[in-house]
Amino acid sequence: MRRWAVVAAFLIVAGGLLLGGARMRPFGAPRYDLMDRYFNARSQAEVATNNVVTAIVFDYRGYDTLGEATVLFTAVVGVALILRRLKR
Amino acid sequence: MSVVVKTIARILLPVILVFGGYVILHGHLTPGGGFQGGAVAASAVALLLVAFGPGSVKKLKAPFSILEDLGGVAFVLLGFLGIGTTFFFNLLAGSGGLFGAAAPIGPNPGVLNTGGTVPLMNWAVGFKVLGGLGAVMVLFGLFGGDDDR
Amino acid sequence: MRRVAEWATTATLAFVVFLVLASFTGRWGVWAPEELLAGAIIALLVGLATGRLVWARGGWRLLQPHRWLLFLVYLVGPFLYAMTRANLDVAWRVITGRINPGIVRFNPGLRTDFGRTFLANSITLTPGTLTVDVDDGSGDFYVHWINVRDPSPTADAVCGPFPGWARRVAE
Amino acid sequence: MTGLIYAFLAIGAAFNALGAVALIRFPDVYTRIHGATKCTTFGSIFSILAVAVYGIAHGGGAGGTMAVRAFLALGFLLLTNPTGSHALARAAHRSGIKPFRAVVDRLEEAGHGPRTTDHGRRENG
Amino acid sequence: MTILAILQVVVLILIVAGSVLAVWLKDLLASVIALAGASLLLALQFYLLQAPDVAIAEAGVGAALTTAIFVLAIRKTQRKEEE
Amino acid sequence: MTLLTGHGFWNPLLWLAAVGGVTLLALAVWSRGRRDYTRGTDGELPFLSGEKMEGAHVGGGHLYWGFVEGLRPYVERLRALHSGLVNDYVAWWVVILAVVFLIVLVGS
Amino acid sequence: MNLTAHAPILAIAVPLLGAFALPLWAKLHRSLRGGWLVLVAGATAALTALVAVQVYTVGVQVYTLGAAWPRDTLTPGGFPIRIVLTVDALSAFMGLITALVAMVGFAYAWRYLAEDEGKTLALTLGTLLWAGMLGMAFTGDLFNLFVFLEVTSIAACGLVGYRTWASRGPEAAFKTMVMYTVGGLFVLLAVALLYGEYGALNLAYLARQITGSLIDRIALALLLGGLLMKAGAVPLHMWAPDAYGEAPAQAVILLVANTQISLYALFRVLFTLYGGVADPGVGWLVVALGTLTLLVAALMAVVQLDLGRLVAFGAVSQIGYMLLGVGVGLTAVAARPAYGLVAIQGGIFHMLNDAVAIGLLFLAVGAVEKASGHRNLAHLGGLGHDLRWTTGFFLLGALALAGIPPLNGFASKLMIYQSSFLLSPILSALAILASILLLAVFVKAFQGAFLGPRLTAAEPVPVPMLVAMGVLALGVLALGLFPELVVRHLVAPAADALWTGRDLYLQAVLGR
Amino acid sequence: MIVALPFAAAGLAMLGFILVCMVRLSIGPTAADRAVALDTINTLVVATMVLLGAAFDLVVLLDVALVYALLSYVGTLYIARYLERGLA
Amino acid sequence: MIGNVPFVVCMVLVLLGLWALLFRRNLFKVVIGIKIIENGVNLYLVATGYVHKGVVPIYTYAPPDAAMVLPTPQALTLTSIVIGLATTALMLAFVVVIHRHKRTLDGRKVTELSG
Repeated sequence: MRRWAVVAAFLIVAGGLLLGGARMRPFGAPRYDLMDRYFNARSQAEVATNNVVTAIVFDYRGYDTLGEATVLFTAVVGVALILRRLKR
Repeated sequence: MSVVVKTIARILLPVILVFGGYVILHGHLTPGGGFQGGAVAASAVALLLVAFGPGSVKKLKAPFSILEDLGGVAFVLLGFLGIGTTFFFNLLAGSGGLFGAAAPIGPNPGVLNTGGTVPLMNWAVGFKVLGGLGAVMVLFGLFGGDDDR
Repeated sequence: MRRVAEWATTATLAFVVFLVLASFTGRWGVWAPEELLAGAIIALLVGLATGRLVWARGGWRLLQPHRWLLFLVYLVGPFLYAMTRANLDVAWRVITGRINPGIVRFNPGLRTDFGRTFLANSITLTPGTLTVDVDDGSGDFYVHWINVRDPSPTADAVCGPFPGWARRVAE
Repeated sequence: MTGLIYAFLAIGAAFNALGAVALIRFPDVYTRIHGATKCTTFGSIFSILAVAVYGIAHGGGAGGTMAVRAFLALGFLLLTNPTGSHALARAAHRSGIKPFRAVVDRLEEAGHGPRTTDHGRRENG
Repeated sequence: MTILAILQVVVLILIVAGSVLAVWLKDLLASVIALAGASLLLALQFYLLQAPDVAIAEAGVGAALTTAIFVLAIRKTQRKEEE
Repeated sequence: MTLLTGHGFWNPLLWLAAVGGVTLLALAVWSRGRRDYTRGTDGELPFLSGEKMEGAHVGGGHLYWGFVEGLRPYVERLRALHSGLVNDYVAWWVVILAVVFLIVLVGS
Repeated sequence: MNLTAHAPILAIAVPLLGAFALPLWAKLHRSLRGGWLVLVAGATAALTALVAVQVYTVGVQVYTLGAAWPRDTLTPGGFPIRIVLTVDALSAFMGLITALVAMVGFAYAWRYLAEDEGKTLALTLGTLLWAGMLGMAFTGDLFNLFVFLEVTSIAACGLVGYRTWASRGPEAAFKTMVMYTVGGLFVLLAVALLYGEYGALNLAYLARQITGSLIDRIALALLLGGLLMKAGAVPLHMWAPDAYGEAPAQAVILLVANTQISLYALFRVLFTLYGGVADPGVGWLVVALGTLTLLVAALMAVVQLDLGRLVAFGAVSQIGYMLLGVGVGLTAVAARPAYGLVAIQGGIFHMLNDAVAIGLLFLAVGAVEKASGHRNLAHLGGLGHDLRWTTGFFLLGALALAGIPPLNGFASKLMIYQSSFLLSPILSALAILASILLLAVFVKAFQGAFLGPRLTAAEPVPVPMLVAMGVLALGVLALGLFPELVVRHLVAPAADALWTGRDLYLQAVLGR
Repeated sequence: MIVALPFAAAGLAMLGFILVCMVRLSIGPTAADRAVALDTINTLVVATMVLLGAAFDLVVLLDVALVYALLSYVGTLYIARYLERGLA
Repeated sequence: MIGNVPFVVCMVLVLLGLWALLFRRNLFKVVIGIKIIENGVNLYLVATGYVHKGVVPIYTYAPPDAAMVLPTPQALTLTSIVIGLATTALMLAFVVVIHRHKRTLDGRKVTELSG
């Protein structure tokens, strides 16, 4: 009984998500006029890197990368904390 | 593992590390960057662990965690470098000094000496990822027993 | 002294690998000077990090240049031939399904790690054979033979001229 | 040049197909490793050679880099593939998988056979 | 349908197949192997979508590290899924 | 010092003053009570089913037992939902997500 | 360098730097670690306060990372491409809460954590959690919000699993981690949807663009799902009692603050991002979830015998009050009657009150556990003889949380009761009922643990822990006795930022 | 953008072979069989990546193939070492 | 050309992972489900940035005058992959420690914290 309720809820969520996937902008024709045209056109001049992705990762969105590095650091500290050898 | 695997691991370890270094070094020119190169280099730790057993990586735990801390500190300090204007401002790009050459516009083979702080950040993140993922591998490998054949 | 040699050789080999990776990067030469500098630093670091491990079981004779030449000759000569034969062999067996497998033991009389590795990898890629295990002490090879003709074969019966090549190239 | 590329591609695809078929058709792990390793390595060699020839014909920095990269990938494959297969074969034997209709199994006789660990479970093969 | 579109669709199908296997198989090691395969093909899809940076990251992480951590964790715990 | 809350107000100091006044009043009433109560009699022991017990303590699990027992039918049903199973946690989340989807997509 | 202009980023970068360097200092010498931690925490708190002063006196602060000038939010094309930190009054208010909680937590942890090898790591995780919360509060970028959400998730779960010697800690941590990760991934999916639709990630820019199309609605649903999960609304709260019950006490108060930050992110999404297309259905959903939360959690607290878990359910029920208050505001946001603002003020004021009061309670429970070694109410009794201060603090926190008049919980609850009464009398009746239940629960716990004859031996509580609890107790008293000052100077601007400040927020980033 | 069609066709053929290997991955009676299938898929994916790199005529894409050729082997080794119960 | 098939497939992956989370009791399967959700989301992000006939957003040896695919989603996905790895590592550490205490991976037996 409960299982079927969960399945029903799952199906509703599935419907919503698939609808979202189907009603996106068409694959291959994204919105190009805002940030990305700027990045592709200007990153070589502004950041002097050939790789636009790296320019974004480390310059335009460097703060995200700081967050990413923090996540990794946090996870390593967490793993060290969890798998530490206990003295007791 | 058998002698074959160990020998091949001996040959491949420096190759993987050099390749990781290459990926980090050319992060602003070819696909790759700090994280990818660090992950590639950390795979060398995984290879070390699997080929030579947990005993071989026992001593690496402390160096890796220190490496990771240093990488993180270096990354934040590189962010602080631009604090004269804004945090994460790319102070070195186009300034003419180290990593300050301007990139030629348009398709080109790529010049290594470009990118401003981006290559430096690549290296900081690369060492950080190498240290962090290596430490994770070592911690997982060493957890629960020291038995090594 | 030995330590320094380990580091230096490893760093040099790493530098060679880097050079191959970074070829065609320069604008007017094959390698740009900053590439060479950065590559040297990376190779040095890698050499310092892995030098001891790489040479932990010897194998210094691999550095002799004529062995590299022999290796190339081996690659394009007997190896490629054996591989082609191996693939045709497998094709035939895939089509007919005619197999007569077993795991046999033989001792090619190789002593060094590199030699054994060389032979094992060659065996794996050549007709009807697959290295299953190598005994660390005696140097016995246990080979899965897809078409056992002799339960206790000699080295030559299983893998032809390869032990000799292995001795010449890697030992 | 184009003919060479086509020939290489055809050989490569054919042997890769053979590897995949061998994976399906052979009866046990060891023979599957035989087929898969040999054929896919050989097929990949020819595929990569085709790319290398294409790169060399292309010329210039990009083509040269392409050829060098292709040869490097080839070298790595030649180093890693047989080793991985060997490791898998050894692991299969140690986990207790008997060769299919084996005429002889010297490894089993030599006592390198499966050792039970603390979990004490054997492979269900 | 260009050949690129066909390639992309085939790889997508393979990814879904690998993921279904990863969920479906009872043997945890087999499940991890299927997950590694799915991650491999995911990298191929990134490659086809012209994202080599992401593909390298996924390759390094998915091929070596994630598999390694999963297998180590299985080794530290147990392999079969109890039912 | 008065916090206006739309239709009312709240001033803790005023409230404290009022409480102080009430306390004074209570003290005044208390001071006029019986003087013959002394310590050490049965009056200060806890009354547990008519038995005298030295050092008895009504533990946290027993305080207002009837109240808790009265709530128990409702609470037990809720407790059963807190099964501690990760899948159930996710299942509840999926149910709520479905409700949100219904409200957001269909509801308006 | 102009410190006030750079304060928003420094408030996040300094604790991150501190956390990265903390293990290094600890490897050098233990005293260096303490000094560094004090330095970093003090600097961060000061910077947060500086940001708050700026925001409350000047207005919304923006900081563009990597631009030539911090206020250069836009490129020549007229859209933001870089990450913009946008700090309005609500963000600053949340920052102040985290600063208070983190400082108290560090002071408490100083003697609370045993000096085995885990202490450095736990302190590092605490610093990272603080930095993550500040990052979530200050950011004006949707993807950045996700990144710092994950920072807080992972740091929080690492702290929850601190007690690896018992099986309950890792179990709670695993469950919490699963829920957090799934929630975070759905938030990321929503970000991907919004990015695919609008090609931008800036909150303010997206807020201008959003029209309420189908994709927008689906993204809203995903964001709601993910953030409600992290906020711990019933029935998504199941991880919360596990985590609160099992984490070390100094981490629990950070976890509570983390929950509130997730609520902040939820409010940011509902009011700022989707403020232009306000949907009463969502408002009613939030109200319903809030009511459910406060009732169910209070009922569940009644039967708990574990002191930590009991207080944890009390903490979950407080989330319900905040959701109720802001949900009432959300249903009223279209028509903008007066009670909507009061409800939001009540909800936001309750965040501060909850952080202080429940923090005090959790710290007291931690002190009890450390002093007596027990947490089960069946074994506890008469701790009041030995732990006089702790007893007082526990009583104070319990009464404040239950909303007994002169203490701080009452003022905010009164605002929520009144405004929800105007929306629907049943809501306020249920809210009051839950308060009464909580009072009963806490009186029971207090009587069982602290009163009666001396059943449990207890060691004295170290002074730093008492000081930490004392600070929070002073906060309870001060907030209770002078609610009007706090509401007028701190809470009302924060509520206005949600209620009418949306245009100011957008203008600060986008101009015009 | 596909420049060299024959390479793309060969890559598509490789994908077909991967599909065949996927069958072995799903039915393989033992874990070793599945691991062999994974190893084969690894090799085929490397070949596919190299071929498609030529098909797109982009050198930078070949780096991915290199990474895979180097690292896919590590995962196989882990599985093998687990199977022989040696991974302490 | 192929419509929105990639987006739909990504959503299918997400749902597949969610199914594993809902109906697989084994803790490892839960982690694997989360990995699959994460794969789906990452693929979705990259797919939003694809441009028909686009090439890699890297100027090194790029063909001239070709449209480049959007770089931002790739940068975001990179971050997301790291976060996924970190999450996986921590979750597996929890699983290992839980197994050390309980000697089981069955989620139904890891319910000490209930009620």
